[in-house]
Amino acid sequence: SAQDGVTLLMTGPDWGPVSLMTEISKDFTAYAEETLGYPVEIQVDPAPWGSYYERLAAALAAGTPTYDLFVSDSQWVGDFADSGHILQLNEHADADPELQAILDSIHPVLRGAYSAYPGGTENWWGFPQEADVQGFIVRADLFGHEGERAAFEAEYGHALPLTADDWNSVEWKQAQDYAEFFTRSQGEMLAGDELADDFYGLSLAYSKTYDYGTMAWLQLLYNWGGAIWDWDTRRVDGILNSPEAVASLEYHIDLLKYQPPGAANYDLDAVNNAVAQGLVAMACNWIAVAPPLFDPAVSKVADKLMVVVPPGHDGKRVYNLGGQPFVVGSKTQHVKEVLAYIKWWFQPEQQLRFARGGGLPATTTLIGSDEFKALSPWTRAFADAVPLQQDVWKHPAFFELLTAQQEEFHKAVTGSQTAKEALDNAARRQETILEDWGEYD
Amino acid sequence: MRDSEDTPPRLVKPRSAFARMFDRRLPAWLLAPTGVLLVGLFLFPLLWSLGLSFYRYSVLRARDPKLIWGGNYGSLLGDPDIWTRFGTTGAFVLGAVGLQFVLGFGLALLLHQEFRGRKVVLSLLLAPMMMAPVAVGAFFKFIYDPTFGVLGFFTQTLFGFEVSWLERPFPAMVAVILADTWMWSPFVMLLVLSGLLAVPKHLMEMAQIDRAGRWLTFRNVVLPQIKPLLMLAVLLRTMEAFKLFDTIWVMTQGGPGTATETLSVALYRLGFQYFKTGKASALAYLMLIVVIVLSNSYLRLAMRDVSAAHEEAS
Amino acid sequence: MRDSEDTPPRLVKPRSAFARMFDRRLPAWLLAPTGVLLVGLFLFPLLWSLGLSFYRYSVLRARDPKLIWGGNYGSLLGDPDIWTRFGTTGAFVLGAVGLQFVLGFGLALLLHQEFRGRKVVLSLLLAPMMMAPVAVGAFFKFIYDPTFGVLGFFTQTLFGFEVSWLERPFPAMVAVILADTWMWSPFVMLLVLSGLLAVPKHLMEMAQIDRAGRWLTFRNVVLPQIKPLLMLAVLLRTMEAFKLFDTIWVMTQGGPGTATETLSVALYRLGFQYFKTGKASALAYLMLIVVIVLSNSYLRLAMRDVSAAHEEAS
Amino acid sequence: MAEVHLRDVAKAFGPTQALDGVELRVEDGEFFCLLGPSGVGKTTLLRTIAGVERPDRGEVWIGGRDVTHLPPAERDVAMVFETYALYPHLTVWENLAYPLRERRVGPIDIKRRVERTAELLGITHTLGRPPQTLSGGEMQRVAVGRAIVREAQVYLFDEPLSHLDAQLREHMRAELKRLHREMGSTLIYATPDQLEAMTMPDRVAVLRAGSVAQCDPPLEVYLRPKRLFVARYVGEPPMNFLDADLDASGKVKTAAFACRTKARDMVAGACLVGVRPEDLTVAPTGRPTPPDAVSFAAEVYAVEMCGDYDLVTLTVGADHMTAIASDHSTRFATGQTVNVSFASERLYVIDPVTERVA
Amino acid sequence: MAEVHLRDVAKAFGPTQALDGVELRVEDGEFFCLLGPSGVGKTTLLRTIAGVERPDRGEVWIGGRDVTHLPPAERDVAMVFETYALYPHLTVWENLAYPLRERRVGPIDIKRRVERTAELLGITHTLGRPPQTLSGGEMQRVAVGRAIVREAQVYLFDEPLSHLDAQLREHMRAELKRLHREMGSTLIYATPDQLEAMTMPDRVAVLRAGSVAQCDPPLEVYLRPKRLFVARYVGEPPMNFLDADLDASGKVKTAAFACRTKARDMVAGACLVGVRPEDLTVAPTGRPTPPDAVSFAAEVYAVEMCGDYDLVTLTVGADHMTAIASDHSTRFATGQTVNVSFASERLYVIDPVTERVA
Ligand SMILES: Nc1ncnc2c1ncn2[C@@H]1O[C@H](COP(=O)(O)OP(=O)(O)OP(=O)(O)O)[C@@H](O)[C@H]1O
Ligand SMILES: Nc1ncnc2c1ncn2[C@@H]1O[C@H](COP(=O)(O)OP(=O)(O)OP(=O)(O)O)[C@@H](O)[C@H]1O
Ligand SMILES: [Mg+2]
Ligand SMILES: [Mg+2]
Repeated sequence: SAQDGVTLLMTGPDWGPVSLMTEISKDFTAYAEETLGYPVEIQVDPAPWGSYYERLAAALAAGTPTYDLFVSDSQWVGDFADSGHILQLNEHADADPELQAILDSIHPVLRGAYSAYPGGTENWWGFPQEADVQGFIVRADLFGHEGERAAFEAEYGHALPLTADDWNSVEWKQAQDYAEFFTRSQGEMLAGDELADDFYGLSLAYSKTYDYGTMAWLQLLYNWGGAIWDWDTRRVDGILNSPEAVASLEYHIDLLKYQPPGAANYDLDAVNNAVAQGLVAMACNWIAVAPPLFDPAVSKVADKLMVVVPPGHDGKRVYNLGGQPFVVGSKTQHVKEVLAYIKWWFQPEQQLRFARGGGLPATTTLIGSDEFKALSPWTRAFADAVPLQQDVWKHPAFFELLTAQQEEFHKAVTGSQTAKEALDNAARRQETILEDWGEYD
Repeated sequence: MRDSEDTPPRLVKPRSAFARMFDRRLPAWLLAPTGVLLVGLFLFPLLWSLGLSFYRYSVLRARDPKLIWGGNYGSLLGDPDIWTRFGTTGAFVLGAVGLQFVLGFGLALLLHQEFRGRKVVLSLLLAPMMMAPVAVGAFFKFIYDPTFGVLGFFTQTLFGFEVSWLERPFPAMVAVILADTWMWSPFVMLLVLSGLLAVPKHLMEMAQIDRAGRWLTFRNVVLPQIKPLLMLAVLLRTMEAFKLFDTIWVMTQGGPGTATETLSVALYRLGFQYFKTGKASALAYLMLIVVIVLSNSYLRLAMRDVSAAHEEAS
Repeated sequence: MRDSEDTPPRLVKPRSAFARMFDRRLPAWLLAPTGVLLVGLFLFPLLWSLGLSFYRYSVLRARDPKLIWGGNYGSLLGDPDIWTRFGTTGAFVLGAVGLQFVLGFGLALLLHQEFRGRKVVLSLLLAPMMMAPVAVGAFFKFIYDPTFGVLGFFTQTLFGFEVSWLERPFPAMVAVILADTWMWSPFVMLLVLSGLLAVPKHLMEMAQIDRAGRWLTFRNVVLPQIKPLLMLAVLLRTMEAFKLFDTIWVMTQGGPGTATETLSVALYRLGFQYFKTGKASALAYLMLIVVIVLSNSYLRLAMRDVSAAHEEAS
Repeated sequence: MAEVHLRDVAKAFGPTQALDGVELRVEDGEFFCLLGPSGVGKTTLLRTIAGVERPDRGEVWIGGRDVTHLPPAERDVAMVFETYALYPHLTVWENLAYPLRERRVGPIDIKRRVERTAELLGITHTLGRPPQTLSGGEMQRVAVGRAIVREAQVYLFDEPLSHLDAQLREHMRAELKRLHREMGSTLIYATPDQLEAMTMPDRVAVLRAGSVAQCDPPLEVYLRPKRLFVARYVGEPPMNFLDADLDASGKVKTAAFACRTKARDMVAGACLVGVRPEDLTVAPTGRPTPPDAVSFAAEVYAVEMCGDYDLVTLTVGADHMTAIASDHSTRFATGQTVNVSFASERLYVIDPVTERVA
Repeated sequence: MAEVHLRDVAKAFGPTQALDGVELRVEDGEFFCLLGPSGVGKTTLLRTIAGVERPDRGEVWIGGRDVTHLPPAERDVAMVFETYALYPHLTVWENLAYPLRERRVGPIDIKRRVERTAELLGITHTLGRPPQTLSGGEMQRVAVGRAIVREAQVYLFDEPLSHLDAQLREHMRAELKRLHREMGSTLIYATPDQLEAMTMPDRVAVLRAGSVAQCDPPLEVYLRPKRLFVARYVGEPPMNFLDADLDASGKVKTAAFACRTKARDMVAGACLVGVRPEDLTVAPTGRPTPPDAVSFAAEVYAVEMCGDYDLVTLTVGADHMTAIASDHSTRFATGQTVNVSFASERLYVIDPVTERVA
């Protein structure tokens, strides 16, 4: 019976934010005992990001194990909502002002991305677990090295950015100069030392795994003025393969020349690894995975990094939205306990602990606070980027759309077709998929 | 011979139930139902999943299955991508099985010789096929890694350049084929070795006296003996290569681009990423048909040879 | 016979390069390096990954690998969970291989008879082993589903109750074993069938005239002939069962609890969930040692038998 | 009751008609021999009786039962295969015990029978060995042992002594006859060896191209062959044949001699006459010939010494004849003119068209 | 130059000493025969010469080369195996052509040779068939064909005619002799058959338990056996042996007769005397015996008719003796008392200890 205690089974990707949540949630047991009268334990069963969707979806399809709540990448919410695997929360929010207050406290951009489906409606399906955005991880030591700065300015006629504010106005044109400047061969000098290995200017994820490659490129697509589809008609052809989009992809692929060998298959870990090994001067990655880079046990350059917002283009600055909500499994027997947990989790103390530990919170007040911005090397960039985020599809067919996108993208990246061909093909395939889903009926 | 002093024959010890079971000639009407039942049990899941392939159905999206008959098959066969996957799969199967055949054969011939440490080498050579394919994929991915990989180090040291194995379509296919070859050549070797051990000694002696060259001896004495096992090895390897998933998935996820995207990868995507269960079943059955056609040709050849080879003495 | 009118022997047509290649006796100093190279190429990745198992290392974390010698092995062997996994794996392997042996044998005996439609049944029976293990896992998971599953429907209709196959430890193990059996019994059948076809006709005739019962004939005439192939089948199946991952993973993910958490599931968790690369390598090598020990015993038996069986005629 | 009766049995292997309408009745308890050159169908016939070969046509009856469609196990026959096949995975002991195993014979009896059989065949030293380590003759004896170790209604022996030496063969022939007498079973024995066919059986069937040319007691076959084929085939060295003319009174006339015969019911005209080498007496010219013997002069062409007799080849007109000279006291030289004589009743007259022997 | 020389060759299979110090010199171009009962080591000896069996001890020389450690291919021998093994996957034609294939013989020559050989052996009708469809005799002839189709320094034949009938055998013997003469190669022929061993070879080696008991021309072996074993083994029916006493003057005395011999250098005392059945003349009592023949009376125990001669078993005191009566004009009845005579030089005296024949 409930009095003996309840275990809430949860799953999420196997990475920092989830293990942090797991850690913090241990304290919920005692809180539950206090408020509900019996202990509630949160048991988390994580899976690697690369195969997380397959595992989660397979479990949902089979109905075993029954997850009471789980982390869902924001794009998946649509599919899970339509398939009835997750619980719509409006009823509970309506009945419980406390819940409604929590919803209201979330930054509107993030609420639209993580809680609402379909986008723009007030149908609530989840709460942010980890907010996320792409950031630029740069080697402050190199950018601040006097010799390098002088050399750069002499060669390129503009200065290397030094502060976060400087970076807020950097555009890709300039960033490319930095990348070129810092790409050096073994034996050359870098910041006064002779290089034992080749050194590279930049590292981005291009991997075919899951959405890694596409997500890194979307950043550029948006800044170049492109879009993934027409949000109203859901037409892809002519949008995804617009001249701007093609230009952005060509540019994106061109950047490979400043990156380590094998970069075409770099996933999030590989990008991080390149940074941690001191192999690159700049890298673009989800801020959520950045915290370990500041851990000397993991990173050779832990004390030499800073996280800034990624560059813009032609005066435009849009950032690619990441992050995940956690949602309530529709088969849960413990709605009460789950809701209690959510309310506990969104208490400011818990949110602050989460942020302190390296998590990225979603409440407007916390994000906006100066305390938060100064909390860790990456919080300032995050806070700056949040309002400028752009979401992707949340369509039930998203995995098919994504696979089409990823396959064509990766073909272009690995040189089997041009950027134009890639986007034409992707657009064609995505329209076929959407047609199959009855989008154009 | 009549044993005149014999006491009348008697049952000395009760024969075991097992012996009696085999002894009694089961009448056809008793044997047939057992057989039908047994076969039925094996066929049922097959037919059931075949049924699934005629529906539009997703295990993830709990809508009622809808009977669309050949719809899934039609849309699959109409999809040019599937044909490309067939091509990729064919290339992989041909390359991998061909290489395994050649290397397995070579290893078997080598290990058929007597030399010191032969048994140890044999055990070691069998190790790859005993490893989990996922682990093999991971190892090889690491070996091919341009930055940290061992292979890159070698080619760099020896030839002064690195091959970006997993970044270009052709080398990636080669890389995947090599990993599978590493894992499964010893399997071909094992079967060929069994065949080699079965070559009758007196035929080898005859060939020696005939002063038949290696090649003639091989073709006329050795090959006919090992042919059935060789065919079996090729058949099994073809079947396995056709459905190989883990190694490819871990190493390339079908990439770069779609260079190593085989049918089994496509099947995985359909079934476990898009959760189009009915369509995935249909693809599984299409693959099955291809493999059955392939293996039936093999099987017919192999079995004919086996029976021919052993009617030797009447 | 001296052919007195013979023109002096002459080379009538140039012999193919291939024939000459096999013909020429390769000197040992030429053959040996080729062999060593070939074997070396196969052993290198093995040894390299063995090396990995002596390090504390994770592909995810950028820390340099640290040589800890037997550290990984020590911590694995000291972990009672690993021993439980060994037990679970043993139970699975025994159950699955045993059942496959029995059913494969039975099917082979059945299909060795002549009957109408034999070839069709044979092809159909081979279908399961041609299917992707992931797909088989998915099918069976569905078959066992207590609510929608076909099996539940049957037991419900026939016996009035449902077995929650995947929710209780013992039934879950049985369920996983049955799925693997379904898939691989035909493999045993195929090899046994090849063996049956190789039984010399004249021996069967002798046994018939001797009025030897089925059991005697079977034991003394048939069994010695098919034994090598049977051993091979068991060996291969044991190896495969030992490392079976996909089917179990899809069906139960090692659950309920840890009831079907075999070593390969544990290996997957170590290597791909916890990314403890070094430790995973160590576990892979522990498994390898067990399989090598098992298979070596098998192999020795099988090969001895093969060579004995075929020295028949001198 | 185990007489074996074949009715119009035929068996073809592709284009080869191995058996071509064989009619044969082997009496219960008879020692019966199949004699014929290689490839004539002896093995096929035995295999058909055993039931391991199905005839294309005709019936096989054993002990009054039509067994044509019965499996070998239900025919109660024991057989020695020509290839002396043994179970390769069993020792010689086990090979011998095998036919007894399923007959509910007790282990003590099995042991006794196996050992007795082995002793009889002189293979006791091989009992513990696997068959592939035996010499040819040893293997063949084990194969024979496998048949005689057990009781059967009909024993079938396919050239069982071919790899044995003269003395062992002699011994085995005697043993087989003794066993046959003791058991009273029917025994059918195929051999290409005339000595065996002449000394052992009650009756012998001479086969020719898949059918029975003559079926009679051995001496009868030797003394009164009914067909040219039999006359030519039986007898070693073979019978001499000469072209002759037969007149209506039964008198034949060859280039060398003329003589009166009993062939009175034959069509007069060209015919063939035959006389066996051992029926010819060769003597130096001038020696007296027995009365009522036909005699003529011939020239010695060659003399071959064969141990206990000499084989003399003679030139008679344009033909050659062979004669056996077993009188060691007289030696002949090549080119010598000799006197050849034979008893006129030892002359065979053969119709060249029907190939019947008068 | 292809004489074959075996020096102290020994070979054991486990406890069985198959060859036990064989010394043998076969001259270049000789037709040589190995004669011996089953299991005596004939096959092992041939296999050792061919090189498919390695001797435990001793040397094999062929054509002046020590080939003990050379593989069969380098010895240039052709061999007919006792089991007449053929390549099961090739047709008879291909089986015959096989030994020629690697010898750079042109296809036209191959065709000619194969067809000629097949014709010679009477197996032309089987050329297109696989070996497993042949009859025993056909298979054996193909095996012989495989050896004679090609040229070799040394031909090894292991009981090559055992499955053939008398006439075919006769024919084959003649052919083998002719071939041997034409080719001038060395030919070694193992057989348990005395007739073959007596009629074909230049010399014959009688084997006993893995070593050579006597090695001489056939007639010599027959007429002058050097050992009791040879005397007993050669001759069909075998020699009669009687216990006797030898005195210093070389006179022997048995229960039935006494006679003077040339055995002067032997130790006086108990000995064995032997006389061949074919040297005994049996006559009704009262008939005159040749001068200087030893004669005695005996009782007829049994008479066996063997076609061209009668085998008469006689009771002589406590012993039995066999005699051959080839005179058809006289028939003997059981119990009849007859007069037996033989020429005294046809009596063999044997030392019972050394088993030497005087
Ligand atoms: N592989 C073997 N293992 C054990 N003993 C063997 C083997 N081969 C032959 N022998 C024994 O060696 C002895 C000689 O055998 P071999 O085959 O040379 O005889 P053989 O003279 O050819 O006899 P046969 O006339 O019967 O063919 C026999 O006693 C035989 O049992
Ligand atoms: N399986 C077969 N396929 C084709 N022809 C066959 C087969 N078996 C036998 N024959 C042919 O049938 C004929 C008779 O064969 P069979 O074996 O009965 O002869 P046989 O009298 O036993 O001869 P042998 O004395 O040589 O053993 C032969 O010409 C043989 O080639
Ligand atoms: Mg025959
Ligand atoms: Mg022999």
